[in-house]
Amino acid sequence: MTSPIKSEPFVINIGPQHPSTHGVFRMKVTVDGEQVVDAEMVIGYLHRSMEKLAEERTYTQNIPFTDRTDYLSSMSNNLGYCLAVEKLAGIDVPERGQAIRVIMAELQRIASHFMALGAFTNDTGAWQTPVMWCLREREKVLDLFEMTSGARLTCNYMRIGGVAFDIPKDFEPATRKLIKTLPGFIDELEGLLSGNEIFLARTKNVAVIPPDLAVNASLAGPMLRGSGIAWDLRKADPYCGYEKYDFAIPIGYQGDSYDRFIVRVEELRQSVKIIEQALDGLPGGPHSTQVPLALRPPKGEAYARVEGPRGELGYYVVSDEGPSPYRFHIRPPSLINLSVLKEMTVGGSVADAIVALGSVDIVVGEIDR
Amino acid sequence: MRVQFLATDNWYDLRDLSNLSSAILDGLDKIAPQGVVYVAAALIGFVAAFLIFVLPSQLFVGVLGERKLIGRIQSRYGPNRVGPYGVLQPIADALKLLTKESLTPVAADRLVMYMAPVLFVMPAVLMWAVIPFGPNMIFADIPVALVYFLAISSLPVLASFMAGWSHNNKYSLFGAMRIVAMAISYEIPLVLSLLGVVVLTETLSLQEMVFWQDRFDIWLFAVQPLAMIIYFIAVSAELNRTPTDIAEAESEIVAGYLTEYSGMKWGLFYGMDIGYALGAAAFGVTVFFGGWTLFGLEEWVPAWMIFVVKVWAFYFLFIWTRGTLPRLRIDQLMSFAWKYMLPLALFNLLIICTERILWTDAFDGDKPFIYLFAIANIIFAGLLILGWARLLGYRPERTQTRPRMVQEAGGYVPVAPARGEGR
Amino acid sequence: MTREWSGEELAAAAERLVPGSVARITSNACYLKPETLVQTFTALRDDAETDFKYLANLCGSDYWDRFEVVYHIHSFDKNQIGLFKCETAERDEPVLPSVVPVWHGAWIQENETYDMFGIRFEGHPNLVRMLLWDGFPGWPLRKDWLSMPGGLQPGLNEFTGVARRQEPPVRRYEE
Amino acid sequence: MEGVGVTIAFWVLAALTLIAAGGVMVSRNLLHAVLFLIVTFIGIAGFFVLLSAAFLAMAQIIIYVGAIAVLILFAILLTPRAGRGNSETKFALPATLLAISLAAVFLFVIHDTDWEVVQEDPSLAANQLGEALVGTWVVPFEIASVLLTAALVGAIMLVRTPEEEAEDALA
Repeated sequence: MTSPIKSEPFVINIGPQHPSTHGVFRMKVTVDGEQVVDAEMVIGYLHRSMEKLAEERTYTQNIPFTDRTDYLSSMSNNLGYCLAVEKLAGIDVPERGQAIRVIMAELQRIASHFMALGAFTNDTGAWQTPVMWCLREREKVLDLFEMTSGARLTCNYMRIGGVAFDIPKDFEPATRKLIKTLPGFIDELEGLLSGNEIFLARTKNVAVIPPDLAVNASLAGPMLRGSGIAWDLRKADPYCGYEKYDFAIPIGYQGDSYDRFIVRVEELRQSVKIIEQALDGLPGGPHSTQVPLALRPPKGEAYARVEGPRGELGYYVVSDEGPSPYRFHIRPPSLINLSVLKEMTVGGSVADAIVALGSVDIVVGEIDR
Repeated sequence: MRVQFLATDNWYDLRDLSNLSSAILDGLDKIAPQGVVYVAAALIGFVAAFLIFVLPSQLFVGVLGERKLIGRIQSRYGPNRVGPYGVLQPIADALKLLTKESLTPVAADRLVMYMAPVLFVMPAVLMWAVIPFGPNMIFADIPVALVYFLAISSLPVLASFMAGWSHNNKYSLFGAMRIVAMAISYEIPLVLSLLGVVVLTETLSLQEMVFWQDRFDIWLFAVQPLAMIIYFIAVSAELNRTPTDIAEAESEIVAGYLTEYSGMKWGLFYGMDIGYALGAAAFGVTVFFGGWTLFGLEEWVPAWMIFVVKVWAFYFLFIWTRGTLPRLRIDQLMSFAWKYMLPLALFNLLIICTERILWTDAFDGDKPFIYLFAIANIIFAGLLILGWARLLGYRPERTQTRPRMVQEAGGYVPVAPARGEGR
Repeated sequence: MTREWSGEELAAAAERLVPGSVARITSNACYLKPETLVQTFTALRDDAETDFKYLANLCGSDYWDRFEVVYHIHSFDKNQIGLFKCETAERDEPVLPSVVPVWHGAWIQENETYDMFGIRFEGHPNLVRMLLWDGFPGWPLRKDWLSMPGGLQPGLNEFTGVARRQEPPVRRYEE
Repeated sequence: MEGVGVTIAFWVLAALTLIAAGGVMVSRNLLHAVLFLIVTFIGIAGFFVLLSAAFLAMAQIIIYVGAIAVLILFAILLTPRAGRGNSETKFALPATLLAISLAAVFLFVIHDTDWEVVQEDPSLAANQLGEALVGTWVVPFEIASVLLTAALVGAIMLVRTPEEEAEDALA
């Protein structure tokens, strides 16, 4: 019997400089013909060691660091850190501050999901049309951030004990106008893509993650909910008054890239609902409690978790009564969601590996910290 | 053939440019030695077909028009900085590409790498020899024009493969392998769909097909909608435009077989891609959309104007699909070609042959029955497309496009058993 | 609301499942012995009452005289979170058991902890430096690794600041 | 087709084809050999055009250049030692002697027989070719297609991987 056609596998670098790795992230893929045999990621290109730097700075000086880890959702990062320090120091935040924090976190989730959806459709090959539409809507959200915090991307808006300054007068009408137009656009985006046969063919049954693997591999956020696990920190462990708002958690069916896409699209709608309820019941009063700049929380440790756009964003802060934290650790959802990269990509084709990576929605700033 | 309104044969009658060219050639024939007239005829043909029509429409429709229209699809302006409304953008692009340094990787196969763009351009020019622009405005009315077009359209695949192979770069090798595999599997449905047209019009020459459509006052895409759809998909696969642009899928294999090219070598590939798209559009218009005729309008308006507008309209289809559709995977494309397009093309051929025999024997070729066949074919096309898809397991109603909503946070929520597992 | 277990409850659950596995207890955390770590965590994960199926966070920390690895583990159905720790006084070659057999997702966080602290996790499929390049001398997040004065200039492969190295203001962390 | 242009074209094409054929044998790199082969196919298509058999010329380009050359490329890519050159072998001398003797035999035969020259222009239209294929020569046409299908199925059977064969055992 003649030997079958044997093509030896070779390694290609979907390297740091590649149009669809969402930043400086390198994936070494061993390919046998068109099929992926092994995938291994090489990270660390953007490593600034925030955790070491944070030990040299005071608690308030660390807030800008949290903007720069996950530069697509700076509000959620600030919120997570401030909650951790408030839990450590036992500071409580006034009602208005908490409501503003909820509004900002949900607006940030909308902006980050727009970027995620756009980049994901770009990976499946739709020639930048959906990503342009999503970015056009994201600009409106960024204008709101610029109006309140002065910056579009790294807002540095939250402080320990509340928010830096109160929301300006014309923030509320602008947000209400945005909330009226957003659901229409979300339906249009869903119409363009969710029913599209080619998009379905490219994303259905691609990178399927069974529910038990999802839990065991400590995935989080849309990755977890895509596999059918109804876990959302805003419902399970409500912070900043989330128990006051009613919204639902979208969960997928079989945990493939398509489920993660429709979960993210549905989360956009839920965020719009939350913002609407938060804006209606916006209480008066101070926007933050006075906290001394040289804050010295009592000795001890605290771990606070926030439902960021990419999943459970945890901050573990240990204090030794010094002005700066003794130990500062960020739980990076993007990095831990990548622990199943090999299980997702092996067996599929190179095109599927790219779509799988896109469905994880990584931000390299958060992976490398 | 309808005689042109107030048809005068003197050279300044721009409605039929063949008078002008024959006047020049006759003048030259008197003064020049024996062989020079042939060379002059070839030059005039090249200048008229390629330099006057193809190159400008490549630049303005292909580069500028496409970028502006895709910009509009993506809710942004296309290029509007260079010149009024960005009109000079293509010229700026061309100059930029000309002045850019074209690199050659050390380990590349230099000879093959330099030859590839040349071999890619040559068929793009040859393709325009058989396309009729007007009643007698055709460069070479050879009786086998259709087969000539198919032969020429299989050459650029080789040039792309040479380009991909010679770069000695993994991404290029991927692109080369993909384009060759896809070109072979999409050539067969293309040939079969055109075969249906040949069976009906009993000729291989494009000019004859245009006269046939003019004589029976019906466009062939109405008579054979299925052939038209298969032609469009097969040609967009041959030219690897989205949704089938996997040879240079920028999100996976950076730029496929064009990764190592820069400067004018890449420019040639980019320009001639658009040239082939225009060629395929011109061919599609001639075969399926009645070439330069518009039910008698060609007596007043110059025929070649009608033809040019139709080509740009057909080219818009390519721009439209490129702006909206995502990209298919290589194995999906292969199975789509062999399991879906090929059977449909064979069914289409079967229907057309039976109609052909019915038409010539039972109704001895009179006109109204063509319209009857057209309606029947449109129904057949619809039935075939949907029926064959469902046979292959295409159940669109099974895919849930909305996630399940849960109020309480908790562990795994098992999926309620759906009616049956769709594909 | 997520119920945070206190140290005693955690220790009671651990003792109940694997007797003799608890090293010591603090107000909100329970220290486990390294020898029976994997066995305890497997029991905690599979036990119906604790149901700690989800490893939320795993990170190391350096308390001058000892290294500590912190495990925040979580249960979805019972919505409760527990804080376990495992410590080793070894300074030069700290070795702790890896929990990858219990939770698959731990491999990435253990790689990072090894990269930052130099804590070797035996039983780990491929313990390798992830964030920093392989030739990086030293473990950056250790307290005695100076980041500012005289620390390593990035890019150079040997310490330039070794000659000008002074002792840092010593801040002992008393229990 | 007569006239001085045609004879010039004939000699140019003949030279081109011969050089390309030589190139196929001589070139070190296997891919260059295939490219030279493609040039020979195009040269032969040119001869068909000169003989005013237009349909045959186009068919030649589609079949040989479009499909068979590409299949040869695939064959080269998939065989493991694709990049090997035509290295020297000790059979070089005997091979050239054999080639020369064969050429001599061909030349003598061509020179010796008196070709019966057809006077009128044999313009072979496509539909005549079609009718001939399906009319008078339908039997060889069908046998050829059956043979090709058998060859195709045989090729697939040869290259099956062990797992696929195992499946047969189960079925």
